[in-house]
Amino acid sequence: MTDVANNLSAKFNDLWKKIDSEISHVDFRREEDITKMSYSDLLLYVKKDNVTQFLEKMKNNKVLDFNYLRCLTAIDLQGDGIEIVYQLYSLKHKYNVTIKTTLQNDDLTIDTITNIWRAANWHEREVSEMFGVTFNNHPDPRNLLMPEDINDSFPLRKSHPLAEIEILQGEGIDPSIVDGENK
Amino acid sequence: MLINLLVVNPFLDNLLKVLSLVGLMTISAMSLIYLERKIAARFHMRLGPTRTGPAGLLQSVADALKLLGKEDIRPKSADPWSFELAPYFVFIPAFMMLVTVPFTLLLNVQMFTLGLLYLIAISSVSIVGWVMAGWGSDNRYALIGALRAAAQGISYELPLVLAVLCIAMLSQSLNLNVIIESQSTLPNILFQPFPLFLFFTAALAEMNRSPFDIPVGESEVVGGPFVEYSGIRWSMFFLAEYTTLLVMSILIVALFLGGWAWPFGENLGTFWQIMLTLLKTSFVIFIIFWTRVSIPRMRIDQLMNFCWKVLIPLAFLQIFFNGFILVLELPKILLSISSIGLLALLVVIVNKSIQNLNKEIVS
Amino acid sequence: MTDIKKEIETQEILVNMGPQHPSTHGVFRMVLSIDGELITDLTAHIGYLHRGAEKLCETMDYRQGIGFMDRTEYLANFNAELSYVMAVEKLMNMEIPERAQWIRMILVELNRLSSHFMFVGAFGVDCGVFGTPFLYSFRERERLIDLFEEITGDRMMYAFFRAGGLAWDVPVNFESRVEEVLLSSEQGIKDMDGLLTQNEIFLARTKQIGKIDAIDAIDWGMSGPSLRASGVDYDIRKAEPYLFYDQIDFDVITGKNGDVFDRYFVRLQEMRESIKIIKQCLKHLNPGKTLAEGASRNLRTPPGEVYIRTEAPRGEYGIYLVSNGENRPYRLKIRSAGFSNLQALKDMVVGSYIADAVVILGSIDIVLGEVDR
Amino acid sequence: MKGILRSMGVTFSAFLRKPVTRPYPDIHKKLPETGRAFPILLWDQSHTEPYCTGCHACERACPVECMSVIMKDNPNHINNGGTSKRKKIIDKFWIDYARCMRCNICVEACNFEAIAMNNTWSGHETSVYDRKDLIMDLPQLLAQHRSGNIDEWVTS
Repeated sequence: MTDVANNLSAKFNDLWKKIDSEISHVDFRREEDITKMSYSDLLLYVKKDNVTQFLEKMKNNKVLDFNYLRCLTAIDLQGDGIEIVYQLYSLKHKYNVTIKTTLQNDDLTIDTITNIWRAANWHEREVSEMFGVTFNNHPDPRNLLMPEDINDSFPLRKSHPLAEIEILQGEGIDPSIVDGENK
Repeated sequence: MLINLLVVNPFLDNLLKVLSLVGLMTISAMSLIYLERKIAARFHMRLGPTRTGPAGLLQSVADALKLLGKEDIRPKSADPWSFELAPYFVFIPAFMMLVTVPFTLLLNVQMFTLGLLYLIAISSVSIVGWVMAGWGSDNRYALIGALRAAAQGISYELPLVLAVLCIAMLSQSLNLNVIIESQSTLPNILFQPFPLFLFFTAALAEMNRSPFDIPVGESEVVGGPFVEYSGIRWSMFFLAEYTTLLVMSILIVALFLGGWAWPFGENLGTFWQIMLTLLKTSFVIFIIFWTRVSIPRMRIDQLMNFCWKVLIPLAFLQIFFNGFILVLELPKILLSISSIGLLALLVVIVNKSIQNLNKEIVS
Repeated sequence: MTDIKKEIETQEILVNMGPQHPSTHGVFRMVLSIDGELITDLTAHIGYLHRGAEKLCETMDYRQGIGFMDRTEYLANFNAELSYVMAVEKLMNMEIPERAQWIRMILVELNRLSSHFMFVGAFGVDCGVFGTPFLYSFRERERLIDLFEEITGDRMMYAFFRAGGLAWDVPVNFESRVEEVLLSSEQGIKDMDGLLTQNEIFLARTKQIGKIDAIDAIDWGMSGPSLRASGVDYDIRKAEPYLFYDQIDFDVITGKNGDVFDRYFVRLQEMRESIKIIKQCLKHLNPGKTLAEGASRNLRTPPGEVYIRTEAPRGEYGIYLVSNGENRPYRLKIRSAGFSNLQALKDMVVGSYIADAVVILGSIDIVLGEVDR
Repeated sequence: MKGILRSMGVTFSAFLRKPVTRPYPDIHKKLPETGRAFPILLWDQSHTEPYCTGCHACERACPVECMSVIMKDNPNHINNGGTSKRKKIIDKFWIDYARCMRCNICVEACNFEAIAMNNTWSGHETSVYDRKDLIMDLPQLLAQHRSGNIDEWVTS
């Protein structure tokens, strides 16, 4: 186990050094806690204001060449705001990196990255309707999965309750139908 | 008494014949539907209908009863006149085509001297019905389907006529019985394989059957002009479709395969003539079913290109060769050679165009 | 001479294709604006099958979630289960018995076969063959599903993988049954190949249609065979091997043009590769345990997060799992391949004919359960 | 043209092969012994009572909440003059077959091996006119194993 962890951290260190040297003028930091590290992915935290700039550099830099946006999603941290997670991949160098940025609850807006990767389009729409995050300058900010008239509830937030389902069996049902002995 | 009446009264005689034709049309359409389901099932390695009657024989009857019992729905926004009348415009021409079809030498409703011309003329009337159905339904799929049907029907009328023309040149007549009699020793397929291909393709397109079922393509326009029809009106379209299938197959048999004459000559009894016609027709129909289960649908622009750029020029070439050979009274083997040459040319053209598709890929 | 190229004034009409349409492969709706037969614009509407699988899984413990993975990707259930189960195992840092791994690999590849059979059949019908490819491929898929039923007890919703291994061991005659099924699958592939691949009309319908080049495909985040058809050599089984894919010899099939034909042909060839993989896996199958030691019934993962991606038949099936130390996921994100592939549809369809739209949609092989989740 | 002929050859060879489908309601496919239909309860023949003690384990493990369990004191317990060692026993049990997703988790959760997935009764042919008819109660759940009409694989 320790071997694997050491190998991983060595791999991450290489990538980290590369990113660190290539991208300047942007404030970002690395997640140092190895238990929180995602499997074979380096985890970076970027300030919200810098995230578009940072991602653009990650994509357009010739050395890094992160040209593939795997996934874009969000995590509701309840009191601590909402985390937006970007998973990038470099098809050329086979690097993975996970980038996170935190939005405070009083300001749930962030710039869109659809102009960097078109793949972000539907992912951002999904995050927007499910978490109530507004993506500035998004080309098509309609609801994606939910009906178009639902704009005030955000199902994937932790505060959103799961709908009560009606349990038909058990004591809740007319015993004359259920109870075999009375039949 | 009855026979006397029939002989003296041509009106009653014809009425009886027409009524029996209606019966024939219904029965043949129903059995064709059953056969198509059974044969397609075997091509799919399925069993097909088995539950209604022995081996599912009554399936078509059950379907017909179900369709009769269904409510005849008309969409609110449909154009009532064209919606209601469209099935008749499709049904009646199909029925009228049966009138002059040559089952045997003697047993026909009416054998016209210009029977072939009549058939070709009548067969194109149904396009009006298709367009009416598409327009009247007030449905966009129906409209697209109807316009496709119109474009396709009008285009493929030409190769159909040209193929028929080749045969007419050969037998010097438009009377179907004369054409068949002229083939009593050797069928036309030996002299004119290319017009046979032409006629077969054009007939498939006329009938809107695969691979030319573009107007009704289920995966694209969901049934085309018939989207909004239900019950008896829809079954009229269906009946017309299968009647046309029957007529076109008999026509192919009559024009190219020697009808009831070849290979036993004209003196065969009526019963055996019917049997011979039926046998050859079943063979043609089987091939039509077979193509349906094997070949994908073409696209409308490819269809048009194929018709106008390939089939029609080649058809004109065939007519030119035929005229040349017949006027100069050259040996008949030259007809076969020219026709086979044209067929080979067609294959070369098709292969070339597919290769071009591949070439673009490499570049 | 008059100008024959003068444009006739036409009117664009909107055609609503779906949610009820025979060839939208589920409840997908696209609004096409057409000019004659040409498509000028497309708006895709999804979400008709949205069941909130992610939210549901956040309320259930890890084992209960497996059943829901089956129901998102319902044509490649084993692949979906595998991603989820691997995510939990990675968080737990679990050692999986070797036999379980090999069986997983065989099942996943068999599932890829059955899923691709489904694709080829449905695609043939989209092209307009009257049911034949569909029936031929279902003939083979049926045999595969019979085998799955013998192993797991269910025909579609297997719920067979567990964090730590398998729910139970496979039947005794597993190997001979797999070989039997592979033999018939080979015949099925041969049939489909003969029926479609060289047919001139099929070629005319599929070549040079719905082209998307490598750069666009990567930009749209496409994955799986749809991406490889554009010539990108990216297969997660090779790029980041999981299970024992690094011990197995197989080729990554790529296309050249990224047109509809390539997407079809890549899948057809991939089926042959799958058979090759399974045959190699069978040789490694030794008796042993199928469930890990520490796999207790109610798992509690340490806090942490993990993003697992596996190569499902439609492409990258990713599970992003965030745990806060409870026995259930804190946040579960399913990154489905169909979702990203479907985005690129507009690029491919605009400018082609109505008939092509159907074929192009068929060629990217979406499963709406996976797109909507 | 060659390709079209090849396709037609493939379909024709299929035409000559034997059909693979069965006339379904007449001929049923034999279900495999691992077959997994709906859950049923097992009957302890030696003590003439169900194995189930009503411990709620399956109810809690069920992802779709299709089960309801009520337990009671066992009248057949040794202390009460009976033969059984079970202190508690199942009083009422309902499974809503319409809601059950046949995931096998209840079987894995059960500590007494009292519940099993049926493999004789073809669950896919269940059809009723009222959805409430799919809610099975205790006698219905026990009936099959009590009459001994079950395959060995289920209980082993």
